[in-house]
Order: sequence, then structure tokens, then C-alpha cells
Amino acid sequence: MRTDNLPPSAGPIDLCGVELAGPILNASGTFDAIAARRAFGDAVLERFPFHAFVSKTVTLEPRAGNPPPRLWEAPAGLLNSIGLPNRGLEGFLRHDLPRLAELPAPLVVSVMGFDGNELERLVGTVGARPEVALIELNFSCPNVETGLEMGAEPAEAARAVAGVRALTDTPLLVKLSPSASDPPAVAAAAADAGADGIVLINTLRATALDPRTRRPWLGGGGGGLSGPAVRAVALGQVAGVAARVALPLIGMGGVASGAHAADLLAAGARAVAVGTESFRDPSAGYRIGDELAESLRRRSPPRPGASSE
Amino acid sequence: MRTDNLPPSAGPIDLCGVELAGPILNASGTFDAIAARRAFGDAVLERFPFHAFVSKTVTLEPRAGNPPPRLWEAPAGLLNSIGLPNRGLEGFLRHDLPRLAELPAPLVVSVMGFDGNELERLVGTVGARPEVALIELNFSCPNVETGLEMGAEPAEAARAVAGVRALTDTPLLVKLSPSASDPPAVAAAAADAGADGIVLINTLRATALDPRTRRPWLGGGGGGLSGPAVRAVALGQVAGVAARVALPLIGMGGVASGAHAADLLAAGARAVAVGTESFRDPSAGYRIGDELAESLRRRSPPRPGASSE
Amino acid sequence: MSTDGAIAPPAEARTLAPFGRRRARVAAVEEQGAYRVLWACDPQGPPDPRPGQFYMLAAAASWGGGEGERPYLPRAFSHCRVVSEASGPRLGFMLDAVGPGTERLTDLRPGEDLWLVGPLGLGFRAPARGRALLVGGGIGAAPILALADELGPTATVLLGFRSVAHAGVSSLFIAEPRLATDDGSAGRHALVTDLLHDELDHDPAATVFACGPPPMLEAVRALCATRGVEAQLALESGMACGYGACFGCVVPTRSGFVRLCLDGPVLDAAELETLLFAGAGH
Amino acid sequence: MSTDGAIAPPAEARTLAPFGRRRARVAAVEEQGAYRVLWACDPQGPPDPRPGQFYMLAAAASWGGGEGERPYLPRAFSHCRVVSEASGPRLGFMLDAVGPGTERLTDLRPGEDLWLVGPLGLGFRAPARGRALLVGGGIGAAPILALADELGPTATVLLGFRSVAHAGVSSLFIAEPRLATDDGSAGRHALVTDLLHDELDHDPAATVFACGPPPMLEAVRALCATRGVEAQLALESGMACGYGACFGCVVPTRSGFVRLCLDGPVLDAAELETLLFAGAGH
Ligand SMILES: Cc1cc2nc3c(=O)[nH]c(=O)nc-3n(C[C@H](O)[C@H](O)[C@H](O)COP(=O)(O)OP(=O)(O)OC[C@H]3O[C@@H](n4cnc5c(N)ncnc54)[C@H](O)[C@@H]3O)c2cc1C
Ligand SMILES: Cc1cc2nc3c(=O)[nH]c(=O)nc-3n(C[C@H](O)[C@H](O)[C@H](O)COP(=O)(O)OP(=O)(O)OC[C@H]3O[C@@H](n4cnc5c(N)ncnc54)[C@H](O)[C@@H]3O)c2cc1C
Ligand SMILES: Cc1cc2nc3c(=O)[nH]c(=O)nc-3n(C[C@H](O)[C@H](O)[C@H](O)COP(=O)(O)O)c2cc1C
Ligand SMILES: Cc1cc2nc3c(=O)[nH]c(=O)nc-3n(C[C@H](O)[C@H](O)[C@H](O)COP(=O)(O)O)c2cc1C
Ligand code: FES
Ligand code: FES
Repeated sequence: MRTDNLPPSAGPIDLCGVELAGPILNASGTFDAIAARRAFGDAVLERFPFHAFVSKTVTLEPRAGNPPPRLWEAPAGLLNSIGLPNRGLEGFLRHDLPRLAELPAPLVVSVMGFDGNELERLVGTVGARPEVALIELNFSCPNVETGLEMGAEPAEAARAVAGVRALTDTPLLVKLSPSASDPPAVAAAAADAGADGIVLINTLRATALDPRTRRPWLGGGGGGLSGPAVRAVALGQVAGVAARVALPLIGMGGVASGAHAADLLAAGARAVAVGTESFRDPSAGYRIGDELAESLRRRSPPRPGASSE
Repeated sequence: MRTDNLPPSAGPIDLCGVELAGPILNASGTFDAIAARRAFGDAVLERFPFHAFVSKTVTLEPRAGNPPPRLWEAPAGLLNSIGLPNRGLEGFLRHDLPRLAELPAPLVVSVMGFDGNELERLVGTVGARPEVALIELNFSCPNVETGLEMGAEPAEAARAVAGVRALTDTPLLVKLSPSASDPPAVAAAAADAGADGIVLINTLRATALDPRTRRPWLGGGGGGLSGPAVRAVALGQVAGVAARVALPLIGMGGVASGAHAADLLAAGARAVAVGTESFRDPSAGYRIGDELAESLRRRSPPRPGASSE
Repeated sequence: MSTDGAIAPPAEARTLAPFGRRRARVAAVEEQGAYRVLWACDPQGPPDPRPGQFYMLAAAASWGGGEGERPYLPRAFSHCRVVSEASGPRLGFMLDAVGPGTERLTDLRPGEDLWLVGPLGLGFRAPARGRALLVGGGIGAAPILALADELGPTATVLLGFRSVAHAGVSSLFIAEPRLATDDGSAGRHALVTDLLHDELDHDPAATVFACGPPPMLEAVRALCATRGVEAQLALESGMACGYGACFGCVVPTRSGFVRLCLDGPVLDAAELETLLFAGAGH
Repeated sequence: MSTDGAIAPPAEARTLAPFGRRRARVAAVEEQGAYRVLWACDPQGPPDPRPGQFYMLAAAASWGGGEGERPYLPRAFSHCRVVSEASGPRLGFMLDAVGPGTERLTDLRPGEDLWLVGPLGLGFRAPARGRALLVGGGIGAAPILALADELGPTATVLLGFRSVAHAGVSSLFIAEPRLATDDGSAGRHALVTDLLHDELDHDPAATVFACGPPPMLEAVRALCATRGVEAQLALESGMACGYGACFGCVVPTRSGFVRLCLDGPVLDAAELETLLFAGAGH
């Protein structure tokens, strides 16, 4: 497979049995490859910024998303209340999937079900599609039946994974909620229930008020914090989960340089996702992959005969 | 009582039956009034930056604190791993308390016990001292018996509060851990167990790696994130807890201006604490109190005859 | 609901942007009354961005640490003029310093660098028929200047400002625009929509191109709707990415929320019920 | 363990700082080889900070948004010289640009403002007896210059630098200092501790005052210990507040951890077991 149109890397990696040309992914919901092609043309495909592409989260039914305003700029970060706008499973399969299958990197599809039944239909259907290399279960939402957040409570996470594990052979990644008392316990529960990998962190629950009215600024009320502001929190949670579970981890949260990616790998992540930084630089993933490969090359012991400056 | 040496305020407030000249406190562990007098002299007392002073957390036994390095600068924030250095209860009563009693503002003493027994001795002893207006229970630590974090688990918080409630008439403030799946539930449990007020947020669990070695930078391993980076998270948690419990709340997290303090009050806080911003400006509390009073004056309906700009 | 630009016309008024952000050297910063014009050299960029398209800008150094420890994200700005030079296009941006981002950008000095992405979004489409009536309010004059440069003297330009201090940018227009100010300190003591009213009385077959604050755009929309006049409106909304990645900039249209950075900022007035939706203008 | 300066001498070498941060206008920024000297006007500050004390500095504008979205906290700098003017003291700071904070400060232009707190900490104490031997390594020359200004020509100054490029600041000393460089490009091809060695051979009764990187200070400490020579060492550690509020800057001493910003940065060599503790220098 051609890889000269992907970010440079220190070599391929194995992510739950799927080979990727390198460790850089996009964070779900932070890069719309279809929209990017409208804005930048096929240049996007010639210098694709990620070694694997993660879709925006797909829900069973179509969603318009939250009313504006949806964004608030925080110190060294971003607060968003997007509300998971998407075409729903049907629309995704018909409209988005064919276009995403054209991308030069393996496809990860992120799904969210508001109850076990929805999750079954999503995983069953998406898992049956050959274009889909991995499925990411976005657990940062309350289970409408129990009211408890799937990604924050070990028992909820275990039940949700167990309910869909048998429905597909496609590897299942579980994306945790960072607003958990004990993320490693949630990760361990998901692992025991059959998850193939763990993804973290999602945005931190947060709020902003309108400076003029002191009422909630975001149309959706509360929002999620991302960007450099959460970098140290992400690094801490990745290290904590890596110490507890042996599954491959995809780490993210405020990654803006190869050094930040190297930190997450050193903390125990197998791969790294770039989110908010892509808003500042559409090809950030490419630059970060390049910087990471460069730094790894510098760290690795010099090959015989090669000099080590 | 003289108040012209305290920050301007829009009027006194009642905090659990204690009258304060205004709503600005320091966050525990972010202002050492005794050290400040050595650096700045008695000017500190003539323009004291807080309407009430909160001590650094006192433990039963003396603690040297964590090995250096203890600080890491994060994007718009600070990661610290101080490790609660303090003289222990005995040393505090003998050395610190007399000096803190000289301050021109009511005294809040923060205590942390690593088990119920320690907490009882701390609250019993400190609560018997007339110089102490309020006691703050720092619950951001694991209970050594159960291993569960007191401020993150409703049952733990309830048990800890219930164990000391009867030992003193001094109002008890409970400082929650922000790393909880459901902070409002923890606050509600503490309230039911007899807490008089809730304090939030403490620092967010986080980590930094040495850029050269990729090993943990902080001598203590992990650390806690504070400053503007956590502001939106704090505002969200204060709003969430205010919606659930009726107790007075002391809100903090990234407050650096009167507008940030006004946000927390609008979100439901009774008072606001200034932490990391005092590191950037020793008299930040005074400035913030001034800005807040000014903005409240502008918002409040003009008094008859008075003009309203 | 549309999330992929279903309402975008077949022939999009879009010049593609190079992929990724690039450095652009600041060539000059001109005072224009209350506003400033920032000139940036963009040798790697296309020479022909469409009027109404925009760029995401950030200072290459010290982009942060301002009021509220901001800015962090880049900011959206329509180019107001393109000057083609041997070294490549030189882009003009009209700046109104309203917060930490615009303040930092107005502080830039010649020789300092910008990060730049663009041109982005859909610009104005050439008038299908009749005369072009260009209407700008305040800093909304920026894309109107770019469009006036393209259409030349055949187009009529109407500009409204708070006061003469803000009207300074009208001197940049080649063909003298008609002026209105809220306080009468320059041009007519009226709203720019009053000028538009009169113009449409004389020439009901004109096509309107407008940019300005939400209340002004809403007045233009309502007026054109009652007169059955075709109008293209350049909107604003708070943006994080500018290229459809974050879904943060949506505005409500008759076909649902659309990402303004991808399917706008120029929208057909007919697609809009109102310009005064929650969050309008940011 | 001491957390309140138990080891601070009865008569502290401390000039009190005004409470709170204050603005200081940048008067000039001078290139001095690899380093820069930043001159700031501090009319509200005391005219007599002790050599070895320090100030917390931050740029008043755009303090942030650099590498890693930093700086955020102010940075600690020893004044290297005080010039008293009619308008008040003018403070000189010697800057080595090693990261986002020092880079931002070295970019400041005359007329721009600093936030400043200080003077802070304990400075050097006048030599109890004998001759003063001042030893500076690299940017550690800063407080040594301030002390040399105070003691005058009776003191002997020994400076060590990486190379001639860094040695430029030695020209600021009124009495010609003895020089050593790691590469021999200026002065002796030696370590500054070699110079100290020779000086102590001639004058074992001298008192040593030193500032520099941890390995140099450790060599000075060890040498003075074996010679039974009294030494005052100015250390560095990572600081957030500079006035004892955060407990972040502690260094290990024979009496436990002490806050370097409160009980230092100048410490008696006798109080220290080693200068090469974890986190030394930051
Ligand atoms: C397509 C397009 C084209 C534009 N063209 C121009 C142009 O040519 N010239 C020009 O001057 N401007 C233009 N703008 C507007 C410009 O992008 C904004 O003025 C700029 O982003 C403001 O940034 P700031 O940091 O200076 O102000 P901000 O502080 O971001 O304030 C801007 C507005 O955002 C809101 N706000 C306040 N705080 C926050 C926060 N923390 N997070 C989110 N929102 C907040 C408030 O309503 C405030 O009025 C354009 C905008 C768009 C979308
Ligand atoms: C009392 C005292 C006096 C001083 N006097 C002077 C002086 O006169 N002149 C002078 O040039 N310097 C002086 N310094 C040193 C100066 O304060 C530091 O060089 C400065 O703080 C560095 O900030 P920076 O942002 O430029 O670099 P940083 O990026 O902060 O790097 C400085 C060091 O800190 C570490 N570091 C890297 N990243 C981080 C992070 N995110 N958080 C925490 N640490 C990190 C690294 O070890 C790095 O080498 C003094 C320091 C002290 C304590
Ligand atoms: C605008 C925006 C939209 C997002 N949408 C999703 C989403 O649909 N599904 C999801 O799992 N995470 C979503 N996230 C979270 C990111 O995938 C990522 O976990 C988080 O932003 C932290 O990474 P970052 O700091 O690099 O952005 C979104 C984040 C942002 C900022
Ligand atoms: C250096 C430092 C030391 C702290 N020590 C304590 C402490 O002893 N007890 C405590 O309850 N909180 C402690 N905190 C947490 C603060 O009280 C506060 O909850 C937190 O910093 C958030 O506020 P801020 O963002 O304004 O700093 C400390 C914070 C910092 C930065
Ligand atoms: S600004 Fe991100 S989608 Fe429009
Ligand atoms: S720097 Fe804060 S205590 Fe020394």
C-alpha cells in the first residue's frame, strides 16, 4: 500500500491486529475529510495528515446537533458543545462511508448508542462493512436507561462492551470519559468485557458564561474542554490506564507537537490522536508525525556505522 | 472590625454563619501569609488581599513534602506536586496559629486526615480553638483504609463527615476532589452527613514528563493542575453542585479577574477563592475583589437619585 | 438538515486553499480611522481569492497571553483587497480590534509573521442580472471593498458607519461610495439600509451584496424579501477551524444548520429566515 | 525540616519588596554577546536591592502563546546592576534566552512594559572577614556583577564562560575580572574553579561568593569545604511565586527542604550537602 502520501513515521505499528503506517490518528470529530476535500481539494489526499482516519461519531438516528453558539475559546483550549450532528447510521453508510473509503488510510468508525439496543444495531451494521478496519465506541454519554455515564462507571462500560462484543470480529476500541473517579478501573472493566483497545481522553466537562449576561454561553448549556489546557490531564490518565491494562491505548489531549506525541507514547500509548490542533493547522497531523519520527530517529541507538549526533 | 485594609467589596457576606467583609478568599496552599510578611513586611496587613484567610492544609504529623522538582508550567496553568509540607498539628498550633490569628481577616483552617482517627483528632483539636472561624476538610486524598478517595466517592465523603460532625460547633467546609464521576453526588452526600459548605475545585490529576528523559518530571510522580486552564471545568462543577445542593459554595479554579469571580457567583457560589493567580501577582486577591465589587456595582440597579453608568 | 453543503450552488464561488497553514510576512499596517488595514505577502497562496471568501489568521509569535489568556485559535478575516506583485499576491485585511485576537493582530509590525490558512468558504457570485448594489456596514465593508474592486465602477457601493472615525476606510474605494453614519458625522445621517431603500426604489432589478452586523443584514434581508430582490449576504459566526472540521460555526437556514465556513460565509438571503438567531455574529 | 526560614541569619540580607506586582517600563535592551541586558525603570521600587536578591518578571502584554503555549508564570531574575536616576532606580537584568519566557523578555522593546515583583529573597551578606572572591559561571555572572559594584575594586572577580561569545558581559565589570573559558577562546582555557583554586592557594582567608550552574557550584562548595573557606552560594530552582506562597522552589539542605525564594537564593555552602540534587537548576 502506498504510504508516501501519509505522514513520515519511524515504522508501521500494529493496532489491535490492524497495521498502520504510523501512530498518528485524528481525534474523532475534529477532522472532516469530506469537508476538507471541498476546502483544499485533493491535496488533502496527497499529503494526508493521519495514518488512520477516525470518523465523527455516528448515532443510530440523524442529529442536527446543538443550537449555536457551539464554541467558546478557553485559555489554551476550546470549549465545544457541538451535539454530535450526523446523518445517522443510514445516511452515514450511504453518503459518508463510500467517500471515507477513498481515503489513503485505514478507517475507524466512531459510534454512540444511547442504549444497549442502539449500540447493538450500530456495531452489528458497521462491523459488517469491509471498509471499516476498527470500531470506536464513544462512551462519553449517559446510558438513557440507567442515567449513568457508560465511560465513567466500570459496570456500565463492562455491560455495554459485553452486549456488542459477540456481534462483530472487527476490533472494538472503547473511548473513555475523562470525568471518571477511576479511569483505570473503567478501562479494566472494558478490557475484561472484551474490548481490544482503549481510547482517551475525551473532552473535560466544562462551562462558560456569556460575559454580558452571565448566562450559559453555549447553546447546548455545558460543553467539553479540549486543547493544550488538558494535555497534562491526558498524559496522567494515559499513564494511569497503561499501568493497569495491557491493551493498546490511543492517547490524545492537547497534542500539538511531536514532543507531545512522544510523551503519550512514553506514558504507554500505542498510537496518538490529534484533535484541536488540527483547527489551528489543517495539516497538523502531518507535521506532528514528521516531528515524532524525527525525534524517535534521534533517540534510537545509532545503526552500526551510522553516526549519532 | 476594621475593613479598610481588606479588598473593596459590594458588601459583607454570610458564610455558614460567619460574616465576611466580602467574598474573596485565598485557595488553601497558595498564599503563606507568614512568608508574605517576611517578603513584603506589614504592607501585607495594610492591604490584605482576602476577606478570609485559609491556611495551608494541616496534617496530624509533620510532613517534609515531596522531593523537587515540584513545579511544571502547563499551558495557561501550573502542575504542582508539593506534597502538603507542614509542621503537623502540634507545630501548627504552636508556631502558625498565633501568627495567623494576627491577620485582619477571619481564619479558615484546612485539615487532612489519612484515616477517620486522624481526622477526628484534627477536627476536635482545631475546632476547639477560638481563633478558628471555619474548618475546611481537604478530601482530595485516598482513605488509607479503603483506598478510595474521600472527595470522589459519595459514601466515603459521607462517612468522613459523619465521623467528625459531632466533635465541633465550628462550621465544616468540605473540599471535593474534581476528579469524581459525579461531584454533585459527593457534595449531596457530604451535605446529608452534616457539612456546612462545599469548596471546589481542587487541582486536576495530571502528569508531566521530562522533555529530555521522558520520565516523570515531578519528584512526586504525578501532580495537580491549576490556573486558567481549569477555569471552565471549575465553573462547570460549581454550576453542577449548586444545582444539586443548597449549601453555600466556595468556588475556585483559574480565577484571575473580577469577571471570573462574577462567573462563579453567577454559577451559584457564595464566595470565591484565588489560588494560582496570587503567584503571578501577590495582591491579586485585592485587585480581583476590587474588580468584582466594581462590576457588581455597575450591574445593581441604580439607587434613587444616583446615576447609573 | 445539511452538514455537507447540500445548499452550495453547483458552481461554487470558491478558490481552493493550499492544504495546511503557511507563514505570511506582514508588509504594512495602515491606520484607517478606527480600523487598521494589515497587508500580508502570500507568495504560496492563490492570486485570485473570491471576494467574500476569508482567511484564518494568527500571529506566528506570542499568539496567547492576552486578556483571559487568549487568543488560542486563529481568527477569520475576509480579504478586503488583493494586490498582485511579482513576488505573489499581497492580501489586505481590514481589522476592528474588539478583543485579544484582533488586538494582537493590530499590534503586528512589518517584518513579523502570520500563520495563514485560506482562502476559505464560498464568496459572492457574480450578479446573474441587473446592477450590483453593494452594501457594507462597519467592518463589513471589508469583503465589499474586494467585490467593488472586482466589479468596477458599474457597481454602486453603499456604506454605513457609526461615525466619521469609522468611515475612514471608505476612502479605499475607487469609485466614491454613498455614505451614511449613525451620528451624521459623515455622509447622510441615516442607516445604510435607508440608502438601500432609495436605491431599490430607482432600480428594483438590482442584485444586492451585503456584509455587516446581524441587525443590518436582517434589515437588508427583510427589505429585499418584500421587494423580491435577490441578495447575497456575508455572515459572521464564531469559528475554530474555518474548513468544516469542527462543526462549530453553524447558522440556521431553511435547510437546517449549515457550517458557515464551508457553505458560507456568503449565503442567499432566500435561504435565511432571520439573521437574528442566537449567537449571530459570533 | 524548616519551612519558615529557620536557617535565615538574624540580620537578613533582605530589602523588602513593595506588596503586589507593579509595572516597569523597559528603557533599553543591550546585546552582550550571547546574552542581553534588559534595563527597566522601577520608580516605585526600592533603590537598594541587595546583590543576590531577585525579581519576578513577566511581559505585560502577550505573556503566553510561545513554545508549548507558555510562558504563564513570571520568571525569576537577579538584578545585575542598579543605576539610580532622578526618576528612581533603573534595574539591569542579564538574560540568557533558554525558553519561552526568556525569549519573550529578550524580544521586549524600549517603551514596552514589564510586570515586576521584588526585590525578593536573601542576598549576599557582606564578607565577615578577609578578601572577597567573587565567582561567576555563565549567566551566573549577573548577581556577581551587582556584588562587584557594591564591594568595589577590593574584591577579586573570577568568571567562567562556555566561550568568548558568552564572555561579553565581563566588559560590564568596572575592575577587570579574571576570565576562563571552556574552549579557551577568551582568558584561560580552564574552568573558573581552577582560577578559584589558585586564588585560594594565595589567600586561604578569603570569603567566596558564587553563582553559576549546579556542577560549578558543587565544585566551589567541595573546594571551599576542603579548604575550610566560608562560601555563600546563589542557587537557582524552578519558581512559581517567588515569595514563599507555593512551596515549589525547595532545595534540600542540612536542615531539610527550604524555600529558595524565601531563605535563598543565597545559601551558606555549609548548609548544603550537595548542589547536584534532583531538579537542581530548575
Ligand atoms: C467569515 C468571517 C469574516 C470576518 N471578517 C472580518 C474582517 O474582515 N475584519 C474584522 O475585523 N473582523 C472580521 N471577522 C470577525 C473576526 O473574526 C472577529 O472579530 C474576531 O474573531 C474576534 O476575535 P477577538 O479575539 O479579537 O475578540 P473576541 O474576544 O473573540 O470577541 C469577539 C466576540 O466573540 C464573543 N466572545 C468573547 N469571549 C469569547 C470566548 N472566550 N470565546 C468565544 N467567543 C467569545 C463575544 O461576543 C465577542 O464580541 C470575520 C468573521 C468571520 C466569521
Ligand atoms: C533566583 C533566580 C535568579 C535567576 N537569575 C537569572 C538571571 O539573572 N538571568 C537569567 O537569564 N536567568 C536567571 N534565572 C533563571 C531563569 O529564571 C530561567 O532561565 C527562566 O525561568 C527560564 O524560563 P524559560 O521559559 O525561558 O525557559 P523554560 O522553558 O522554563 O526552561 C528552563 C528550564 O526549566 C525546565 N523546563 C522546561 N519546560 C518546563 C516546564 N513546562 N515547566 C517547568 N520547567 C520546565 C527545563 O529544565 C529548562 O531547562 C534565575 C533563576 C532564579 C531562581
Ligand atoms: C469540536 C470537537 C468535536 C468533537 N467531537 C467528537 C466526537 O464526535 N466523538 C468523540 O468521540 N470525540 C469528539 N471530540 C473529542 C476529541 O475526539 C478528543 O477526544 C478531544 O478533543 C481531546 O483531544 P484534543 O485536545 O487534541 O482536541 C470532539 C472534540 C472537539 C474539540
Ligand atoms: C502550589 C499549590 C499548592 C496547593 N496546596 C493545597 C493545599 O495544601 N490544600 C488544598 O486544599 N488545596 C491546595 N491547592 C489547591 C488550591 O487550593 C486550589 O483548589 C486550586 O489550585 C484551584 O484554584 P486555582 O486555579 O485558582 O489555583 C494547591 C494548589 C497549588 C497550585
Ligand atoms: S469553523 Fe469549524 S466547521 Fe466551521
Ligand atoms: S517560588 Fe513559590 S515558594 Fe518559592
